[in-house]
Amino acid sequence: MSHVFLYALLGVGLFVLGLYALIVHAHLLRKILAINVMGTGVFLVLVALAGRNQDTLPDPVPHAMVITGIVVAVSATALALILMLKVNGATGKNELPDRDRD
Amino acid sequence: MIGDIVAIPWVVVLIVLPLMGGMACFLFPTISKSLGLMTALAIFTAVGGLSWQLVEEGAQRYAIGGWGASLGIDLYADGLSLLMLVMAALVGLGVSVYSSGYFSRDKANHFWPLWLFLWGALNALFLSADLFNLYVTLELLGLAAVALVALAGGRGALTSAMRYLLVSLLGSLFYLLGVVLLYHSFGSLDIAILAQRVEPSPAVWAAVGLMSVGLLLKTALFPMHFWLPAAHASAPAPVSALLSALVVKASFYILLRLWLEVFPQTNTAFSQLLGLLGAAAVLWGGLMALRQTRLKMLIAYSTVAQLGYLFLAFPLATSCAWTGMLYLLFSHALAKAAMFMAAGNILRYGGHDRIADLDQVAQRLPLTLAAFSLAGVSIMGLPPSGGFVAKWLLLEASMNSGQWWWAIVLILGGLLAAAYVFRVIGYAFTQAELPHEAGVVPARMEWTALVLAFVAILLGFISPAAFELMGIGAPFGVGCAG
Amino acid sequence: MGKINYEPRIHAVNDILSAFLLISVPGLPLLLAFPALHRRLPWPGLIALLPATILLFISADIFIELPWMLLGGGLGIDSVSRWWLAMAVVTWAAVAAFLHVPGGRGACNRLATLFLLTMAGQMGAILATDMVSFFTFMTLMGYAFIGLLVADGDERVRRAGRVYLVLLIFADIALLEALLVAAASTNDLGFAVAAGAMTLSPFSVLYLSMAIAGFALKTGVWPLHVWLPLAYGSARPPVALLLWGVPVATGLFGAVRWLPLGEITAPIPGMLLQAVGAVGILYATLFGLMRAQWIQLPAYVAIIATGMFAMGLGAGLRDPSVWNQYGDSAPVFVVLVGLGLAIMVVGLAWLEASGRIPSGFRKTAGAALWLERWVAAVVRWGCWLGISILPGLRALWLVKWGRLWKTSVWQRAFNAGEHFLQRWVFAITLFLLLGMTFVVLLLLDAMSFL
Amino acid sequence: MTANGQTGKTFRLLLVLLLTVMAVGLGYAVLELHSSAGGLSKQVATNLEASGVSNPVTAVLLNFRGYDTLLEMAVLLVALIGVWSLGGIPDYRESSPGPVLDTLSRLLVPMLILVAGYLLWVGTHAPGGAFQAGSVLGAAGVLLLLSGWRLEKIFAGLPLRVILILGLGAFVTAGGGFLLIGNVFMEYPSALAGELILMVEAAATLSIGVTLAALFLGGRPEAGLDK
Amino acid sequence: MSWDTALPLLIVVSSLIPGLIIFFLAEKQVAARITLNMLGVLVKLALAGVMLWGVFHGHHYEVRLPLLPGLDLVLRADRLSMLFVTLSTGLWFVTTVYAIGYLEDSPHRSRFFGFFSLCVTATVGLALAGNLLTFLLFYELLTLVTYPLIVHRGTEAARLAGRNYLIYTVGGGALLLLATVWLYTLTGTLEFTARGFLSGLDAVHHPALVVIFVLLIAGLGVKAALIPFHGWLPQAMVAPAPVSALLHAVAVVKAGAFGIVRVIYDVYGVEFAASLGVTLPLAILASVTIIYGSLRALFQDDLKRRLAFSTISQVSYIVLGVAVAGPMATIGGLVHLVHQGVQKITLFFCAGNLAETLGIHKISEMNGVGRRMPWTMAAFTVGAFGMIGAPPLAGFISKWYLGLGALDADQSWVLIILVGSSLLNAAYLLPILYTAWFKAPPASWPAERFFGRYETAWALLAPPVVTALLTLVLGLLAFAPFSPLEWARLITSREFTP
Repeated sequence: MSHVFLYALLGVGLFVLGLYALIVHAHLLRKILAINVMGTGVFLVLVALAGRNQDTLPDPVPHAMVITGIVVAVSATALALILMLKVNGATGKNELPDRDRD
Repeated sequence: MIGDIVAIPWVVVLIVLPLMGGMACFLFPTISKSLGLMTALAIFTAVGGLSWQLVEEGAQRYAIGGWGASLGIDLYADGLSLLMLVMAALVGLGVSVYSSGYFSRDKANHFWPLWLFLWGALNALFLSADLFNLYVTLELLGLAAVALVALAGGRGALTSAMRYLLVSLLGSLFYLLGVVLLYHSFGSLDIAILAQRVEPSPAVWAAVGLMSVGLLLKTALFPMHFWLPAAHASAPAPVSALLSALVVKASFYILLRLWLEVFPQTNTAFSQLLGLLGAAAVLWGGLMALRQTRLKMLIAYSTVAQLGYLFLAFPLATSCAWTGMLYLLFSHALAKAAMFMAAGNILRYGGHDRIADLDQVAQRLPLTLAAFSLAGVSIMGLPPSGGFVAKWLLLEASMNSGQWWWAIVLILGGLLAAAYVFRVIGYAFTQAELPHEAGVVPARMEWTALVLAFVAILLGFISPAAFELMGIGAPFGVGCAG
Repeated sequence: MGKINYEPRIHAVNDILSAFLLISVPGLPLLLAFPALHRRLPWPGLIALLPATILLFISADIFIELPWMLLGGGLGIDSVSRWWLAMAVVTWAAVAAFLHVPGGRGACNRLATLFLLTMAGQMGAILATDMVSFFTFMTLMGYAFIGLLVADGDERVRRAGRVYLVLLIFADIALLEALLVAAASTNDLGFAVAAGAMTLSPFSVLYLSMAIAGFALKTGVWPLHVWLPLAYGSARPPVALLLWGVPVATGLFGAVRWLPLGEITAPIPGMLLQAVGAVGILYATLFGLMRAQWIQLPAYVAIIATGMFAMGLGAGLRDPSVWNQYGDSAPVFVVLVGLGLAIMVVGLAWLEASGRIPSGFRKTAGAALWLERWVAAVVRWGCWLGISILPGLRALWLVKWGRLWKTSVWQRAFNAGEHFLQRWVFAITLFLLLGMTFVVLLLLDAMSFL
Repeated sequence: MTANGQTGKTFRLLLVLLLTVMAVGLGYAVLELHSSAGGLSKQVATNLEASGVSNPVTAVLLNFRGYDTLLEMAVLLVALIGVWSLGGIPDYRESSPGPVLDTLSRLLVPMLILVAGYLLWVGTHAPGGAFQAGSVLGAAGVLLLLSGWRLEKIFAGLPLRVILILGLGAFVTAGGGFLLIGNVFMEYPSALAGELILMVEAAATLSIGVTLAALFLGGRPEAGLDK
Repeated sequence: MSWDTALPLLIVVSSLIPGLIIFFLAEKQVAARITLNMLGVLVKLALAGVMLWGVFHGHHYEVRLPLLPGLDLVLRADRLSMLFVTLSTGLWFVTTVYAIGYLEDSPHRSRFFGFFSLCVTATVGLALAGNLLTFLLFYELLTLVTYPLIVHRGTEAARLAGRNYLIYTVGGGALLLLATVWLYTLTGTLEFTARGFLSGLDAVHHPALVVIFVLLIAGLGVKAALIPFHGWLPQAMVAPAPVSALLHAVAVVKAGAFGIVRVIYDVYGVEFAASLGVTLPLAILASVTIIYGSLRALFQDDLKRRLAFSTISQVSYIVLGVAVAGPMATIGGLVHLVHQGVQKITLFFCAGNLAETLGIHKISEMNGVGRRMPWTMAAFTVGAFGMIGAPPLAGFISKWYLGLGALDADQSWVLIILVGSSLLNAAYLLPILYTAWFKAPPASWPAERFFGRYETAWALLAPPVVTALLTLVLGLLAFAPFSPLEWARLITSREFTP
């Protein structure tokens, strides 16, 4: 059991924590943040486990994957934030309505 | 000459073309409509080329950059991918033509690049053999789709787009975590290689669970369909069409690939659960559709129901069932696209889509009504239509496997579908009390819907040939002949 | 149906001519029944009678086969039917003279059409050589005659018509049954063979009872006589003249043709017939002659005559030899009764016209209308069964169903369900739950592998 | 969402329970991973020579799995188009940047651009590369925007869009170009690979930087122009 | 593609193409529409004639198109199918003429005639279907294309009638589909074969076959309006008269009855079905339907409703005939397929004439209508007597053979049903005649229209007169070659001779 697994477990923890926040919080900004936390958790797991083989160099592929993932996350977050602003502009609230009315 | 056509790497062309088209549209908004239509045609042709290639040479594996799987990324095209690509091409061409009459100038500027990128994402997704690459395509698809939903503007569209985005991201993250676990278990992302290496372990169970759930969320299987109706109903009509027809199918496609190739050892309990959820979706979606007062919501719930059918194939798990299910997916795509387009026409003409007030609208738009009805025939699974062929195969599979209860679900689902489709058509025949203020519907919008619906019907007649194509590379075992 | 096994006899006229003649006997009246034709002719009734008259003067028995017609049949004339034909010609000629049909458009066209149709029916029935043809013509005659009876009549005539109609339908059904039974037993329904064949058939009792019942209904033998007094009491004199000559006489003719007289010993039906005949005579003399109006008298006479005829038939059935001996006198009897009745009717009409007897209609005895009441009861019964209960039940059920649908229970259930599903917390929790379930299922599966 | 607190509370409890189970399960799964199962590091090492760069991560990003990166540029672009499609720049309260921000940005922006260039160059053999460089460039842009700088209207149209698609365009051109002359898609001849990757990276850096800045702006810069 | 394979396709297409073109005609293009319609009709008639002649002389017309893996769309002309093809084509001709007259100046005629043609297309396809799948295909198609005709008027009542029609027929179609698939999984074939293809099946499957039979009959019984499934038919009378004629005589109801005949003969085989013990319950069901329909008809004042209930009763004769399972009864049932069609179409035409010319819809309004419209009522009278089964009309022939068949098959209880039904037929039809001919006409009719020379428009008058004459001719010349009776005997000879 190395520190690698500690990071990985931390990643799992972040993922679950983010999930909890995503579900529980109504505010859209919190939801978006929660998604980001979850993403970070996944990346952490991904990148931490890349180094679990002590003999060789850390696997570069997960690193590349994480970079790609981060860019994707950034793009998504940007879109989400703007969308949130627009939702706020249209409904006056930073929450999703409980249920769409006709 | 023929050899040249076969030699062209159509798989790459199919991915690059829409991306280039999207960039071009983005660069030159003023001519984006023509550029978009040209690209659509080109993609359509390319799919034709690919089919030819596949027929001539069998399933294709294409190593991007020449590196080959594990290290590099492979593209893989077999009958299953071809089916999805053809579906995307048909619906895509239809959506393109329809949109060229639908959007105002301002919206069109954004629609075209987004739509072409979405198409590119779809093609890339259907061709990818790499799990992480699939994640990227999935995200590209999701973001484009969300942006397209929001294009309608207004409260409903924005909130449902927001919800859609969150759900989409959540699903992708689940999927990604599964991919991570698989990669770290077996050191590869390639589906074919994983298929050889995979063996049961806690990480694999977790991965299967995570990926399945994530993808199911994106596929909107009951009870996780909560985001779908609003999103599909509030989007602009062509976007609704492509969301229902194509986008939800993309995540399902990944699920299917995983199920068929990576985790093929059949788990009866798991597949029964999927079947059960599918059945619940069929019934619940049908009932909810029946209760809607607005046309687009009705169609959206119909999508929920139809997606449920797809999962009925899992407990049956014979090649017959897979074939039937895929044919259903195919014909549903066409029919549903036609339906949403018809709804768009009605909305454009009458300014509303309240079912109870459809009278005059539908009588003045006979082509649209015809499109809706023909599409409805396929959705109901009445012969002769693609939906019927599919349902026939599924019924046959369920009868053959002795699991007759799925047959009953299929039949009930068909009845519910008939009920909600005819609910609309019934009102369309009534005489109008008050003349509505009529909007102008361009002829091409009517014709596109009709042609798509007609193709859905036509599928009922060409299934042997279609099955031949689908069977290339034997993605789900030997074909189903009787 | 097979060929009719009449032994061809020597014909006086050639085949084509005889065929033409035979067909035109019922055919001409049928043709003339079209208003467009008879409207343009003077005295269509008499013209229509011409072929029959000619036929009467040809002394030979002639037959033709018409295999294409209906179930295959034929027309012909023999010594028995000649009597009836003669009587029919005379009766129809008389009535045609009485019943003047004006030309041109008008309400009387209907009368003329019905008149000619009835005539065609009777002629055809008399000439028919097989059961099916006979039955066909007889049906035509029966329904057309009812039309003739009630056309332009008042409520009393209509009632007579209704009663007769009901009896007629029952009669036709009974005869159809008899026919079917016969057809099931033998391939040939020609009179020459069928009756004989029936004697050997296991169904002969059924056949006999059906045939007897059918003709009893048609001719108005005692308990089924109700319509006769009614009709005589209300029909116009020319039509009243037809009452014996057309339905009753043809019915009797049918009985002679259909029953295997002289070939079978059927004591029970025979005795039954005799008893019925006897009671009928008794009834008519006692009850009818005592209580009936003047104008109804011919009816009771007819009932007596029919009763007598029935007794004769009964005797013939009980003992074939009796029939073989005296059977030939049957036509004579019928013709004589017919003449007598005709004179009676004409006389009564004359008397009434000159005011010697009071016209009008006395209220009929209650017993006479039991049939009508029974029918009404059946209708009410059906009403009660078919309308009140069944639709009622259905309506009730529909209402319940509607309430079930409308009671917002379902609506609310669906709404709440969807609402529940659309709420973020619940939705995602379900989602998680599902994920757990998957993993657990996979786990279980993997453990079962081990 | 928390309107009915009672159900909310019960559900939250259930949720916590579920999540705990999930966390435990995932943790178990992670811990049970074979530590021996090697990744692709060996393969990367053996093929590094042919990739044209000596930094394994860059090699994976731009060559071995360059296709991922290509699509990812598309993701970035789509996000931007999505943002633009939602309308013009949101109505921020205009506040003039304070003197500190103003001075700092004047100082920092050139430096950031410099750093970005360095990161790009160094990426071929050491940690660094287009994304890192692009992010730094994007930060510079954000800083500029924060201090009230806006793009000239002339550049806000086609020129801006050209820069935005430059990254994706370069990828597609480089990848597809060789396709035309008979190679496999995105197969760089090893002689040219290093230069090609640098060029593509440069284009990508520019695009990423500008895209990030534009995303920050949150709307279409020429929206006002259209109206 | 040779002539023998082309002909079945052509005969289906000959109404499909005009139908599709008609959809795109404008309302005002009356001449073009009529021309197209009549062209289609005449071509179809001619082709049907050629085919009839060919089949009679032993030609084999068959076309196969692949439809599903292992299953083809088969159109094949055998004697039974020709019976139905000829019936529907012939009556379609008459109905088209009638419809042209009936719908003059009403809206949505292009739509109407388009669907009208499609309806016949479906019927002919269904008649020629060579396997159960093809049959199912056209059966469902028929449902779909009749729906717009039923709701044609666009009133709320029409919409509800259409809805109910669909509830019944789509449900029936679903049952049929289920049964078909089940059968296919059991046997691997669905090809209609003389004497059925199931008798060789293992005895283990016999209970399943019984269930399938029930499903099939339920599915087909909906269109044939067998008793628990008959509810749609009386409601559907809100449709225009030509549509009622179509529903009751040409297409829909007949399709159901025809399907039952097919199932019993060419899927199960009479003898095998009898050995499964399913024919007797079917015969009883048919009998109950006959009596129930007549009873209900007795109490309807609405003319078309009465006729609708009468159809329910009459169509079950066909089912009864085949369910009695003997050669004679089969002849009766099959020939009734044609005879009932001709008679009932006459009655509906006449009812339509009354409604169109005088605005009469109820029997109680028909007092003395015979004087105003003698031709129409004469035709009605012939039709009604045919229905009652009076000789020498067509209905007599059917009843004759049914009765004979019942005796032949030792099921004399059927005779009682026949008797009862004849009585009831008379009871609900004769009062109409009485009212029309012998009651005094009122001073004015509800909504009288005048059409010049004749009592009504010639296009309305000619069809019922023609079909009434046909009723007479079919009965009178029942033994002529090519008569329906002869044809039915030919069909039966295939099924029963050892």
